[in-house]
Amino acid sequence: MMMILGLYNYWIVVGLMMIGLYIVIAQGNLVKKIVGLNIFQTSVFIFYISLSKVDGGTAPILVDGISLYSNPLPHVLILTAIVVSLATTALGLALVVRIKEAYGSIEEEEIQIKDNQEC
Amino acid sequence: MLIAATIAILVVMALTIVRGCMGPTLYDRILAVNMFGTKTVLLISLLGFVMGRPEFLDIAIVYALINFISVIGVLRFSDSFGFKPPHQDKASGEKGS
Amino acid sequence: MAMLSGIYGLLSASLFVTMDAVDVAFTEASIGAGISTLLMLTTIAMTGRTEHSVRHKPLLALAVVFVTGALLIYATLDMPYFGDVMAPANLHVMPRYIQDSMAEIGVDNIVTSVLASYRAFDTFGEVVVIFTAGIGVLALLSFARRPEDDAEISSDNISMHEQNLIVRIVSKILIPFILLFALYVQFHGDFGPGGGFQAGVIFAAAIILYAMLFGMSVARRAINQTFVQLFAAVGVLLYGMVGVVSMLNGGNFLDYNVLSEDPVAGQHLGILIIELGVGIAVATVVIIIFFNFADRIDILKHKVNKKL
Amino acid sequence: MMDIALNISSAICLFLGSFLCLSGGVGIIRFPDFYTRMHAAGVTDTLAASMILIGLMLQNPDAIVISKLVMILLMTLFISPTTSHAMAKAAMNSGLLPLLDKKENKDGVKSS
Repeated sequence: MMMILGLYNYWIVVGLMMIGLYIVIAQGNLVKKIVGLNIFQTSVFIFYISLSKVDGGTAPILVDGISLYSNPLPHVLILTAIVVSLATTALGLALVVRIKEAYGSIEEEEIQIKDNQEC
Repeated sequence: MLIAATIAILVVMALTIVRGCMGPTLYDRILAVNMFGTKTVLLISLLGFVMGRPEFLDIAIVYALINFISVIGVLRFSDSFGFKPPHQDKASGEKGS
Repeated sequence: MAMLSGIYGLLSASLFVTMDAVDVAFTEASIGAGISTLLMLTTIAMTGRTEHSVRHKPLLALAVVFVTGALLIYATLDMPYFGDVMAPANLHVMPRYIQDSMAEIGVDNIVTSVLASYRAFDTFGEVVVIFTAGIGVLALLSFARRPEDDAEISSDNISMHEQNLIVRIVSKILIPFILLFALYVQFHGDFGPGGGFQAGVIFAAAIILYAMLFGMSVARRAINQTFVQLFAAVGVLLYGMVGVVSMLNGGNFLDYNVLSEDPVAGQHLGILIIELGVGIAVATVVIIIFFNFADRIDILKHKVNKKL
Repeated sequence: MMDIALNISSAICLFLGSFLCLSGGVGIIRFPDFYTRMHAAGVTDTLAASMILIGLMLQNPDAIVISKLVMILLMTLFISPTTSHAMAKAAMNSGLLPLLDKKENKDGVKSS
């Protein structure tokens, strides 16, 4: 029993990831799709950070008298990934704005209908 | 006592999330987000003390600032465009946050 | 909806705090909670709040999601336990970073030393990605401004901003503190949580607050956009230049040991300069992104007002 | 002796703060309309935050920690009333009326 419970962090991650995936697949609204992508991204962040947690460890800032720290490497990767996710989200939202201006809608279906009419 | 205060704040955060999901109007949701933010500031400073690493206070300061900025932004952008109730007839026709 | 995503950002940041990831929590606090929520809102303001989508075929999507989730959970059975010291991820480079980074880099915050020194090339790539995204937003959303539109918009804005006096005055008091705090975070990154990425975002947040409360045209006068765009490039170039200089001094690209007589002093100098470059690049890119989004809103609002 | 006094006073402050927090949480759920909820949130926020922060200040003698806590306290004192004011004003401007006595404005209440 103990060994199943020790894995709960991964289950939270999987749950969040699946919520994000469901939003991306099932929602037609482009802004909602981007929100879904964000949730998905955050689940990956949590996954990395939970990997770096060490029992009894503390934040990786060197202090006299403490020798057990969390793993700093995933922190670095995720730190940059968060900022990059901001940039990519902004780019995606900019694309959404342009799509709205060109098609008059941000619903996937309506955009497809308009596309089919044009060709 | 620190732990007790942390638990109390966690409970309050859960209550604000309930209000945020339920909230009949937009402003209820904004209120819930704002309250959630201030409680997070307290939670982070408490957690810093619980874990014995008061470096966390920097994050609490950032939170306080960013929370203010985002609430002001939410108010500014949710009012300013395409969300004006028809019965409102202010002289300027515009309203800010 | 977007509000809840703001809560989500706050929540995940506090989760990071509990998992000892101070720097990550710092970044997530400023980005996930603040800036990306704002961008979502600006987009929603532009595309309209109404939503008339019919949920189609949720069963298929649910099936896909459940199968994937079940497979992933099955895969987690092989994973190391939460908080396991002997997990494979914690055995390879981590002991070296923790034991040797003080002697090699001389910086208290291991995250900063890994970010800016051991993995500096990687971080350079990230900064270039952010810069490229800024250029992309600029290409997608910027437009030629006409001066007469500008004048009308600013008169719109003035009538609006006379109303919220209290918020404006309090923000006027707060903005210098925010800027000062951003500089503190920037230069204190060696000793505590912080660094260029966080400082850049906080700095940009202060300017975003100013722009929101005093109107875009005022903010545009205060913060020249050409200047900001120039500085985005300067930030990235500053980072790259450190690498080139260290090559000229006979080391590898971004090898700071050769920057000074003493390797540790060289590391300090290198980290300081590249963090500055990162901070400038991130701050300017976030400002560019926000200004372009907000300008779109102003123009759209203006068009609607004209039609009425 | 000094230590015990500090600990006790900090515990009292923390207890008061968490009690106020909880009452605010109950208020935000139980009150009937937006303005009363905002009252609950805004009023408790200010005092509860300052109580908890003062309680924390009493725990740690370190100067830099105390100065950071003072900064957070000052910011909460500035920010919390300002946001409350901004929210109330925005809600009022958008036509959200307070829920008054039911007989008085049967048709005036409009929950948007």
